[in-house]
Amino acid sequence: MRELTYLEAVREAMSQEMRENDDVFILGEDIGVYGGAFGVTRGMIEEFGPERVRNTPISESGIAGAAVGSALTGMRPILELQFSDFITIALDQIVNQAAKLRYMYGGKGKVPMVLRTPSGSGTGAAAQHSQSLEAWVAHIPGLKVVQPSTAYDVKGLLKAAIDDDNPVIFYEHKLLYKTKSEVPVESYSIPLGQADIKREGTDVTIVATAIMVHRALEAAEELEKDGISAEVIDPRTLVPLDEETIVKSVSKTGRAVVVHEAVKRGGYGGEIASMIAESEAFDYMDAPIRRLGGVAAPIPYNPELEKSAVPQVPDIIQAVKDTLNRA
Amino acid sequence: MAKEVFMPKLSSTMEVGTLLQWFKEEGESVEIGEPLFEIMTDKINIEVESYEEGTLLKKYYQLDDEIPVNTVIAYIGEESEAVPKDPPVGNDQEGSMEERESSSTTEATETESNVKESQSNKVRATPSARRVARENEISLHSIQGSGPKGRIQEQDVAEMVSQTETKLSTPLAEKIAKDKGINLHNVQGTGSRNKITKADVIGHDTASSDEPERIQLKGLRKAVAAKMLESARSIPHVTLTTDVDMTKAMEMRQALLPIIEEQTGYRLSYTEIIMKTTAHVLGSHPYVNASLIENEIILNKSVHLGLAVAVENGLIVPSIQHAEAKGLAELTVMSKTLGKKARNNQLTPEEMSGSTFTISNLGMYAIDGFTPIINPPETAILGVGRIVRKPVAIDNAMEIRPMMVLSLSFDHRAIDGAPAAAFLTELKECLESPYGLLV
Amino acid sequence: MELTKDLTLLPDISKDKLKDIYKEMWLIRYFDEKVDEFFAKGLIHGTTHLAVGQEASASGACAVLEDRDKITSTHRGHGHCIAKGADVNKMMAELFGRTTGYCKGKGGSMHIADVEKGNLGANGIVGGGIPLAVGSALTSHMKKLNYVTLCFFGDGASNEGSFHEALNLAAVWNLPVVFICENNQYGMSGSVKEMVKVPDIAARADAYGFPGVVADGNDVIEMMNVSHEAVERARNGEGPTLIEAKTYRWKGHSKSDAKKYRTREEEKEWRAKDSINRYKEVLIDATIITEDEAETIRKQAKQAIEDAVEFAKAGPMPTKEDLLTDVYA
Amino acid sequence: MKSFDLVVIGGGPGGYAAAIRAAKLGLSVALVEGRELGGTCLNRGCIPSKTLLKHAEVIEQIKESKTYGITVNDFSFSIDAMVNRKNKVVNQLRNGIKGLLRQNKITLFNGYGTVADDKTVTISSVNETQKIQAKNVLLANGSTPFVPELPGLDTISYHTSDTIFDLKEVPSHMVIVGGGAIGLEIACIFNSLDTTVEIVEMADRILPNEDADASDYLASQLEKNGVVIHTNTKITGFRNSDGHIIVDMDKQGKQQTIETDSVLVSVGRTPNLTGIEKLSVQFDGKFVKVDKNMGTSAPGIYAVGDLIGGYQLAHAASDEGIRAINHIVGIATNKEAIIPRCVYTFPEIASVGLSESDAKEAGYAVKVKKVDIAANGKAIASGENRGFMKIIAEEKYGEILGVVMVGSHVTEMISQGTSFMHLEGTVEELENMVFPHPTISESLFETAGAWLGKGIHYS
Repeated sequence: MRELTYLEAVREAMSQEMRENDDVFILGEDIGVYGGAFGVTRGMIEEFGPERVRNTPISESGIAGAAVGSALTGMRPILELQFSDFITIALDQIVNQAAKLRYMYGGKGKVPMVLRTPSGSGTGAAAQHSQSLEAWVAHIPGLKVVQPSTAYDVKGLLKAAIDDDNPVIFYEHKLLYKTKSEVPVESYSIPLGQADIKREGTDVTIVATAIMVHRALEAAEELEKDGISAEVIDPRTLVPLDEETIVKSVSKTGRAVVVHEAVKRGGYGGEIASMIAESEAFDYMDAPIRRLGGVAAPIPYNPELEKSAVPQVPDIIQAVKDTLNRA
Repeated sequence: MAKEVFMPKLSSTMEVGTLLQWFKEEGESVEIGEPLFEIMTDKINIEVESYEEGTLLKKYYQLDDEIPVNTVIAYIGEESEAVPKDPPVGNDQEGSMEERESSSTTEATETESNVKESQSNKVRATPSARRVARENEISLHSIQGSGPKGRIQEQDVAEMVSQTETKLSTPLAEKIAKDKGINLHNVQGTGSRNKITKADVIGHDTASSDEPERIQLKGLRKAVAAKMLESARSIPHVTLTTDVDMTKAMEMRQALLPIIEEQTGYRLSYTEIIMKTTAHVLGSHPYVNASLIENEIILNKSVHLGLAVAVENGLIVPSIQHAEAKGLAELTVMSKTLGKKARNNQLTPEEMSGSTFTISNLGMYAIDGFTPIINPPETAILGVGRIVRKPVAIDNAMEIRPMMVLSLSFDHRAIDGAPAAAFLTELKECLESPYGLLV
Repeated sequence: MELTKDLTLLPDISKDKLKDIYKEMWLIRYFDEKVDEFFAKGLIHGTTHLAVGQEASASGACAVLEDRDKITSTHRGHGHCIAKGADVNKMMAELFGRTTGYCKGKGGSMHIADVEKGNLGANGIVGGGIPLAVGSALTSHMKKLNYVTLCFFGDGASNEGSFHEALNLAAVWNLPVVFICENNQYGMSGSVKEMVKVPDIAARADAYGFPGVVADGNDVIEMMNVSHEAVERARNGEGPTLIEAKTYRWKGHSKSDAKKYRTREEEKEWRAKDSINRYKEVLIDATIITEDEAETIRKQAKQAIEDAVEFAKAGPMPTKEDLLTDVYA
Repeated sequence: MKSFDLVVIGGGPGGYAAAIRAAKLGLSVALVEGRELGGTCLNRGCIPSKTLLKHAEVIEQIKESKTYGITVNDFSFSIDAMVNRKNKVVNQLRNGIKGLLRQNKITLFNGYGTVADDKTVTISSVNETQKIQAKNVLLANGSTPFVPELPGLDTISYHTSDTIFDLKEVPSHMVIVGGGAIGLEIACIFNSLDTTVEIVEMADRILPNEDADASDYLASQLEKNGVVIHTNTKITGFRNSDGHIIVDMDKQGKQQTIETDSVLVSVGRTPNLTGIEKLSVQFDGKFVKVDKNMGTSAPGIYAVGDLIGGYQLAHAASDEGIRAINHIVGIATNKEAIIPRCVYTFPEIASVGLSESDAKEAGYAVKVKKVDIAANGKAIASGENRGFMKIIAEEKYGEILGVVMVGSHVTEMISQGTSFMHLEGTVEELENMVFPHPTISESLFETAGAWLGKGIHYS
């Protein structure tokens, strides 16, 4: 099968949807001829024109609100935020408007929009352009939160997100844009709320998100050399979370290591860990659940520091071994 | 500064000691090395000697109290020095460490065991381990955890389960267990390959149920029962008692103890002094050193002293032949070795037979006087109570003296009151002036 | 400001509609008065923001809308809601927290929406609805639906970033949206005099390149006139307009407002400019209604609110099962 | 002086089995035997009697051959030939034991051993006397027939089990004193050899220690075959009269006499204390007293077999011997042995565990089921459908307390009962087991089924 980069997969998903559905359009800063901060929409304005590939003023709040309003009135906007850090500016529209309108209105109206945004560190963009703030939005009822880790997943999940009648926050990891995997040409949908077992194993369950999926897989390879069989689960969507797959896996392995790039304190890993602890998997736990996350510091600029700020492969290996009580 | 007296930890398994006897009263002076109190541990009875000198200021515990090791049980210090009203708690552990800095090795093991103790109530185990234990009705307390800080993990329980699961059981054992609601995992099997048999289940049941345990009279217990019944039924018992002032005997013991210990390695106890005295006095009271067999009173020439020894399941009376001819050192060796042999079930028939007079010593308990039952065919038995300090009138003055009650039961068929009384009186006098033995 | 009495300036509005607007204004007045009463009695919980005194801006602006047109509203939105044709029964039921309310008892005073009637909802966030209106206008533009979105907000919201971002966006995209700033002189306790440097908020439109108009917010006819003009511009693809309706809220900001920040005299002064009575006089002068008729209409409105209360009380309470419905579509 | 870990006194089933086990467990072992290896069992007991019983059985079958449609016109037998065959059998087995001892490197001393308290053993044979040192001694001296002091017994010639198997002539009439297993087996032999047998038993029934049903059944069968049984009868004297022997007896107060030409005294056996007279071990009556590990009161000295009483059976002695060895080497023996008991009469009686009355006396809630062999297919086909099987079990758990079997081949089948008891199987398990058809053993299955109230042919 043909291989695409993650970035191309995102673009292809959007393009295919826009060809299918006139209600779908993109708005965002510099997404026109510039092609977006990371080049995701490059070439799209040529196909779809400036009406449907709407270059906006630098007005995160305004364009977020416009997206909500248009969604509420029948469009299916895709809002691209250049960096997920900027969601802070748009957050009122996301949290107070998009997430809640339907509920506040007693089930009337819907907000079928997707907020796509690159997140994560590793590019040297430092503190204001490298954060992973997915836990914030995951906290808000009414929003759905997606964190794809592969090109295949991102295409299918983005279609599902666009098709969804709810506001979906769609996190694309910057370092993943260049990664490749086999991606079908035709349009396909991966249901939101369906975790993917990226690797099967028996001794420990590693629940990893976004870029950490790849680091967990690499760690699992290494661990296998020590005779440790790690199962790697990519939840793919944080909201809704596929609790069943995780609980089942942990019930099988008896041990869980949860890895994400976001700061550990208050990170979504805490949610996953708590969910496991509260679930029937509890009775199968044979070690405390381990969480790996970023250090409680802004992402630093220096490349070595930047690396140290978030979990790396050896950290995952160590955590797994700790959990297994192996040196 | 008053010094604490601790309940010593005398073995690695000792957790509490039972206080049997105080040798000192509050206000009395104590020398270093002087026996201060006697305790019973899980293994032995032992006299504990003082590590301090001064005045015994305060005793916090009574006889028969069970006291955790390293607990402060008394203070020794300068007269009129203030000590806490209640036994100190908490920091005593630390204090005890300082007190006994001489033995660093015991210190280390103690620290370890203390750590274990403090954690012994709650088991560190993973949920999975707990579940597997629960499912298999295994107590986590019985499992050694292999995880960090001894955390019990599923594997640990699984191993235990597999160990217990390989336990076989007979169909009958299973039926009985099911009927009685006994989990076979908890039953120790004694059959081939540890197969659990009916007897194991029944035994477990009796051990663990609320039902009173019923033990058939058999073996030694049965023999003791028969003999006691026979004796009590057939012998008209009369018991005389007298108070003995043990001041001199105690002095003598203090004096002889190091000598005999040096010589024999055994510590002289009051039992031997009483034995020696009794053997001596019996020489001049042949009626008391007699045997009544059928219609014959046999006046024995030699004194073969029986010494009642409590053993598992009963009472054994080893005898020391020709006690009148033996010195205190020899008596000490014999009484200690015979006592040990009796408890280990190693007495030869000769060592168990032929006694002409028996001594039963309950002085290690809080017993003053009692009415011992004669060991037939003997005609008398001497019961020895504890030594306890009591006020006694000495020349119109009240004095505190270490007093001991002697109880003499005699067979009225063979002995009349007067000769028995004469014997006991002489025995009392002799114990009160024990140096007469030397004459 | 002179009262507009020249009905000939009006757009194509029938006499019956003018009468209806009169009744609607009473409905707005009595609805909020009743809500005030129930709050005072503790029969309604939470909080509420009353638009008593501001009936004209709501009724006047909405009078010129077609059914397909949309509005976005504010936390002080009962009037906009009624003006856009909402059923007072369902509104009252909502305030009573009943399942028969507009939001099944989940929204309450600040979130009443009537999406089918084009009311995209009240909004508890000051300035929160402005970008939404732009989005709605974007839909109209992109789907070529030719509806206009009328965006209500207050003087306070005009200081929010969302106001400026939305106005700029509407301007650059030339969207069919009419921004109506109901300047009732106070953002909560903050007097507009202290919070806005320019004398007229309407002037801010200049910065984004579209017209800004000042209107007498207590003059319903003037409101109809300026709104009509703005709506027509929007519908004709001429872009947004900002209308500043100068008005006054008679009541406090919310239930717990002691109104220490203003004077009795000022209130009295504004009460004298009561839009309903002034409109009645215009209607009588124009012989559209008689005094008696007006009184009848007033009483009908009053009764309608009483009926709404009965309707509200009769509605069932939501159950715990309803808690998790409608979180997601 | 030669020294051994273990010196065994006596080469009977108690002694030699223990010696071999001890040798297999690594002990150095000496075995001292003054007579023939194999002890009473092999030389003067079980094996001779079983050999002759087989002869008797053959005779019985010939006599009954008509019922199978077989006519044997004439037959005769030679007591000499029979005794010869018996001797051959005994010899063969004796040599077997000898071979086993050699194989296990057990030093065999021919001579009588005298044991001293210091565990030295002095062995005297005809030619020499030697002394060996033992760390442990196992006394397996065995027993000799007990001959009671009966008036006139010393005036007549009589047999005991020591002599009866070497008889030269078949007597025409025999009085057997004692209705125990030995007497009854010999009664069957001579009954088949056409001797008129009369049994005199003091108790109210023969085999007084066996289950009453079994002894009653056997009595009726014996009587049917012409054996006269006098129970509740005490012998008051023996007299010689005219080449015959007159036996005077008191049968429940009535004086009776029997005229006979041979007398067998089989009233029990008395321990053989040869060589241990000086030993300071404690006794329990006439038997050496032992603990559960077969230890006597003298440390390191063990005693087994007939010397210590209990079941005076070869297999009991062997089991005791092995227990003693286990104790010496430190293997714990936890379970009490369940000793089956076999009487090789016609029909045979085999039993294990408690009799019905003993079980009741022991306080069990006893439920008993007895099933006749009469309708058993294999038994009928073989013409062996005499007898019954009986299960004595505890009601609540179905614990099998005892099994009694009477009939042909039951001595071979009793081990099924023993197995269940040993492994603590219950009546349910027994009933769940599949028995082959047709076999006589099916009767045990039927009994279990009937006990449970779900028997197929019996209820």
